Amino acid sequence: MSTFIQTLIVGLRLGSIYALVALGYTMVYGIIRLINFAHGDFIMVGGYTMIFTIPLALAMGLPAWTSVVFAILCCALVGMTTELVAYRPIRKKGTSMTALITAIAVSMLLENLAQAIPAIGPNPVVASQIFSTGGFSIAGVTMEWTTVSTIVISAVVMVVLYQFTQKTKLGRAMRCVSEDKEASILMGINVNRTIVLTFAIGSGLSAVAALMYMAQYPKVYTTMGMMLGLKAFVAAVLGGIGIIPGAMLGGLIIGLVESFTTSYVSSSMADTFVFLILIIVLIIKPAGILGKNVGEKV
Amino acid sequence: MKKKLACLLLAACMCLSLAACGGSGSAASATPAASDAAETPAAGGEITIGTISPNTGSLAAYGSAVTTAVDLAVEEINAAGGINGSQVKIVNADDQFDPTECLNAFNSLVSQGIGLIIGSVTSGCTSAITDAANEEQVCLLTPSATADSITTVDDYVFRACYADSFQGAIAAAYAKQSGYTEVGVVYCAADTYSKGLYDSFNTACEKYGVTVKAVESTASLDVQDYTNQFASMVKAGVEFVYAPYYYDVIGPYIVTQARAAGYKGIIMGADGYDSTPDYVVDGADLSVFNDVYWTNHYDPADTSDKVQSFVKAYEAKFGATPNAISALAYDAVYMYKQAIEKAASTDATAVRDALADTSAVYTGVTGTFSLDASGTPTKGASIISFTSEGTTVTTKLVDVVKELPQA
Amino acid sequence: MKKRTGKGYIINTAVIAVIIVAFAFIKSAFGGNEQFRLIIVPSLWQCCYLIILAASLNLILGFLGQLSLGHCGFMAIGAYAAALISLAFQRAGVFTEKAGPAFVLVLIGCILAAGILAALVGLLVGIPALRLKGDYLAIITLGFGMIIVNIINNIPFAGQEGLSLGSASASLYKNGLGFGTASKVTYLWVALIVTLICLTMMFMFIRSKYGRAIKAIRDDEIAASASGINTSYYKIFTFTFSAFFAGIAGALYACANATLSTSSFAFTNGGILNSTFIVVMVVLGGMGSLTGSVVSAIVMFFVNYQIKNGLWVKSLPGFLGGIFAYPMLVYAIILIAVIMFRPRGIFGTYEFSLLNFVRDIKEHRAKKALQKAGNKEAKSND
Amino acid sequence: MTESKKPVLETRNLGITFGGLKAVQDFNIQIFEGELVGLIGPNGAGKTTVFNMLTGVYLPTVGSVILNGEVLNGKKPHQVVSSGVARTFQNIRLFKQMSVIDNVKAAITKDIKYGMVDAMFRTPKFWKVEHELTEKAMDLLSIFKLEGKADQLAANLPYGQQRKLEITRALATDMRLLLLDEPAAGMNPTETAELLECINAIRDRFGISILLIEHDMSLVMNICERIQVIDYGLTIASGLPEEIAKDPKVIAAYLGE
Repeated sequence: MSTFIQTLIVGLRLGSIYALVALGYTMVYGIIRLINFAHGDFIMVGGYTMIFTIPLALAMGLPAWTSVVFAILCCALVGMTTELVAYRPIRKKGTSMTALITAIAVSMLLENLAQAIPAIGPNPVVASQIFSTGGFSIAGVTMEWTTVSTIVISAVVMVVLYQFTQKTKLGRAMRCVSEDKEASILMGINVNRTIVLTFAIGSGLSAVAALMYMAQYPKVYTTMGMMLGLKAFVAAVLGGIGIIPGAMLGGLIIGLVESFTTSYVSSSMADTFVFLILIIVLIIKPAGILGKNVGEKV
Repeated sequence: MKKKLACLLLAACMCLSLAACGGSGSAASATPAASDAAETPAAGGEITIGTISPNTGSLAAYGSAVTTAVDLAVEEINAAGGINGSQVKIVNADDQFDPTECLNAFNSLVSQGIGLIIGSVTSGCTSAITDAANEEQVCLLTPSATADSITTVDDYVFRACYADSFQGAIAAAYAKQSGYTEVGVVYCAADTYSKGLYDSFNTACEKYGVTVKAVESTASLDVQDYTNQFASMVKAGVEFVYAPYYYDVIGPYIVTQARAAGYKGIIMGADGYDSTPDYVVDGADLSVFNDVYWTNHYDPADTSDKVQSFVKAYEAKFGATPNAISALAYDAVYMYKQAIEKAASTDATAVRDALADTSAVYTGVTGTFSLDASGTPTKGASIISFTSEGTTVTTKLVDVVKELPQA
Repeated sequence: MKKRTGKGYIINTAVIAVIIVAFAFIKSAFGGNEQFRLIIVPSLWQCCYLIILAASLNLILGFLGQLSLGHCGFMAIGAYAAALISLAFQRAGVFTEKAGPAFVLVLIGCILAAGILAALVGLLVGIPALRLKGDYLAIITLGFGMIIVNIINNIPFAGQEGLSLGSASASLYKNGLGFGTASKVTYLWVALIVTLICLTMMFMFIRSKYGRAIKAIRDDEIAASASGINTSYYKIFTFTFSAFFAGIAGALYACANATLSTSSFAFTNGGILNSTFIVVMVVLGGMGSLTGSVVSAIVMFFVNYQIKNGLWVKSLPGFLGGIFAYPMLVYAIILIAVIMFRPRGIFGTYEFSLLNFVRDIKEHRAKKALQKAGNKEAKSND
Repeated sequence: MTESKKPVLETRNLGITFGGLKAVQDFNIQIFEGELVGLIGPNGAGKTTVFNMLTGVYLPTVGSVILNGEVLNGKKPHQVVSSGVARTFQNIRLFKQMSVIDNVKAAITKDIKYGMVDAMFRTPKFWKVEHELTEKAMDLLSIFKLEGKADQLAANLPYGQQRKLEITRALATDMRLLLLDEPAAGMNPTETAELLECINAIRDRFGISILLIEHDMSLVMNICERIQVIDYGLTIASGLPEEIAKDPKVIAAYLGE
């Protein structure tokens, strides 16, 4: 029984991180239908920003986690720059495939640019303690407060994002753009500005994800976003990409699948099962668990 | 049509310019190479040693460990008058931690007429070039590739470190000696180093009558959660777990998570644990690092002159404590020096014969040793433990094992 | 029309014959040369499998218009299959050393078997995967690529250690089909001919009803099915066909590298052999141009090789040298620039054809001659 | 047309629902050999949806499509084509990065009798079939006088010729029933007149039936033998052009009363 609970907790811990990252993916994909492969690398940017600013925050007498503010700013800036410099010009010219390849190129660029910066370099860095440890015990297994707060933050972010897209003016504009770009222009929506703001929000979220990730898995390195981003993306697709609650659901499922295969099936095949779940879901329900099947307009 | 022609022209230009670059590159490399090879080590001449290391890619840290230590050793040798009066020159090549690139780097060095090569760092890359070294009759001395199959009798491949089978067996022997009859293993299935150590540990356990009761693995080195694996160890009731991973996994992830999962026993590792104290979470409760043991090639805290002068010189030059790979690379340069002096020649075959002499004794930072028939040093392993009072982690030399105990 | 095809055969055959003769001559003349043995021949081997890999991915990416991010998975299957089969043959005593007709037969058999096995897996992957398209297909192929590598890692007789039990030995050097430097020179013809055959097959495929059908699917899948093209059949067929060549590239890789490690077939890694980078090659060369893929594979290999091993790079001034220390950074910037300015790649859909090349030259000469005559006339008129 | 003939295409109570919305209901139509039927209705009436159901793009929720006695429901679009129904699209869908002649050749799928082996080894059979294909394609292109542009990229054709190429491509499938979705959209009156003439010529030459969608009523009046009008997914009238022109329901639908 305790093994089961332990596995469940690990699954939730991983899943909540995946969910948080997946929310950013889904946000951007929902608006411009682009798998932003660089999203994982935004997490790396956020991670390094915090590594550099935590001492600053501590020096100012603030708790370590406040450095996330800098990270949010930095990530949003990187996200907006990426959109302005790389994605926008290509969206005008190319197909969705060239856009996807650009996203891969941006991801490569960020990873290697980080390595080329002397202060970062190829070596991993370990963050200092961000939250104090502690937790409560279920059936003899400790559930850490950090895990709980990650889940809570993911849920809050999910609700806020959902309300934001439903209720606010900018959110409505985002939904319009995702439905029909040309029509949005006609309705007086500044499409480019909306997309840039979406990127800012999505990338800012990746900084929050970076904070929660680092609180539990304190290693920061230049390629950290690759597998994390990939799994989070899988989570977003699994839940139904573009659908905000879907990202949360998908993230938790992926985390739980990973944890339970490690414990009960084969620890070295966990990734296989994660992708297998994705493949099975996509084949049964091509738009994801919460997604609606939309045929191409003829 | 115009566009097409323009395209073709552009491509042609690109190819031509590249060919020109390449041509000049290889031509430039060819001329000194040919003359180099023919040269006998007359006083005042130059001895060229090639090094292959992963300067870019995910193990770039090891690359810089090797290049810095080799630079230090060469600087010392040249300042002291060189080898047989000849100055030493280093030509470095990058293998990107990729076997294909490693072979390319090797071929490139050989084509420059270099017959003495130090490299590569990892077992995976080195095994891609061992047979090429034999075929080309080029001396290959790897500082740190520990896989058993790297060196064989009658070949051109040697190393400065001990092999996996020794390192794994030391750990198994230590388990037995400490009174554990049931042990567990957590290893990475996708990593040559980790898998190799697991295999040798497993074999040695059988020999020493220790039962490997639980085995868990991870699919890649990118895995960040090891809680379930150690929870299984707790469930299996083992109190000694062999976890051959690298420092960047041990420090931030494994030890903390293992303790959090309720595992209180011993965690044992290998030379990959080197530098762990630089990779722990500041501000966390570091007392979890007690009861973590590992085998290493040397201990930087060793008080012997040899070690201390190396550590001091390295710290003065690069501002960091040298890790075991640096120490091994440093020793590798001196092994070549001794062999060249003995052979009185830089000819690869002569140096090979000198290195193959099992009676030669090398005194290096990583101990005093001679090579066995296959070309692997017979030297002791330091068993080191981490100790922590809660806020910092320090290393402590537990034992130096000269040879494996009998079963 | 018919006359032109006949002419095309003659010209192509003649050129290939000339190249072979020239090559045989170069080999006999420079066979002992260090540069040739250690630099040129291994480079050619690597170019060969990169060319096949890039061209075969172009079938999916450029001609079928679907993004596959797991191409190296099929290559991995080819590499391990060829290696294991060759080892089995050696254990069975079919050949003892890397020479003689028996070995050549085994070698060719292994290459073929590698292709067929990869094609089979391609078929198995393609049937479910190709029900999806666009981003979903990209992510699902990526997933399959990872699963393939993960499974190989966990197969006891293959795995991370490069096929020998318990250690990372270069087992294919001594046994099986791994080639050392000398045998790479001896069997260079195998690599070249296999590459030539593969490229020819792909060209033939493109210039037939299959090529027309998949290009139609690329341009408009709905219109293609409304024109009577069985889209799912052609998609799966092309995917399988492409996986076949990726498998063959894998077999050549096993020959050229003699050690196998699954990290070489990952989604990304430090080197240039990974699923992402093959996509980069195809995009740079031109989506829809096999010529582009060939040129781009060669150029990319060459640039990467020069950056790693070229002495001129080390003599570059600080700043430039610093950039070249991170070649992947340079490639990423080039890739973004190319997509921005030439979204379909440098070559676009241009295909090099000897026949047209000769015709173009002739036309050009005729024009020049005409001009000359015109000039003369003008002069004589004065 | 005599009513004793068997219809080429017949639908029975065809209907489709999109998430509760009944896009088309109880759609019944009969098209006889050599007939040119018009399907008209205001924008959003469900005309294209009918086409999509007829060609297998959408699966009808209820009812059936019968072509020469064979039920087409559940067949994939390419299977519908091989049964003898071809179509064009409202917003032109050409294979833009392919040459004009390849656009046509790609659609000739029935006559290709060579396989992979022939393609790889360029057997005489391959060349024979390919030459026949080229000839046939050129022949078809000449109907709309496009043979001079055979080697151009389809994307580079002017708008009017793209429409014509799309019809040519549909003809290449060897169909018995041609569905044209607003073929005259975006054309000026002269081009339209020319196009309509061509449509008539095609019908006479190949002896096929044609179902034509158009929302401009005056245009169809001239060439269609029969007209069916739908609005909000329901058939509101069907009959001869003159009857339709007078039908109060049709007038109401068009004038929005």
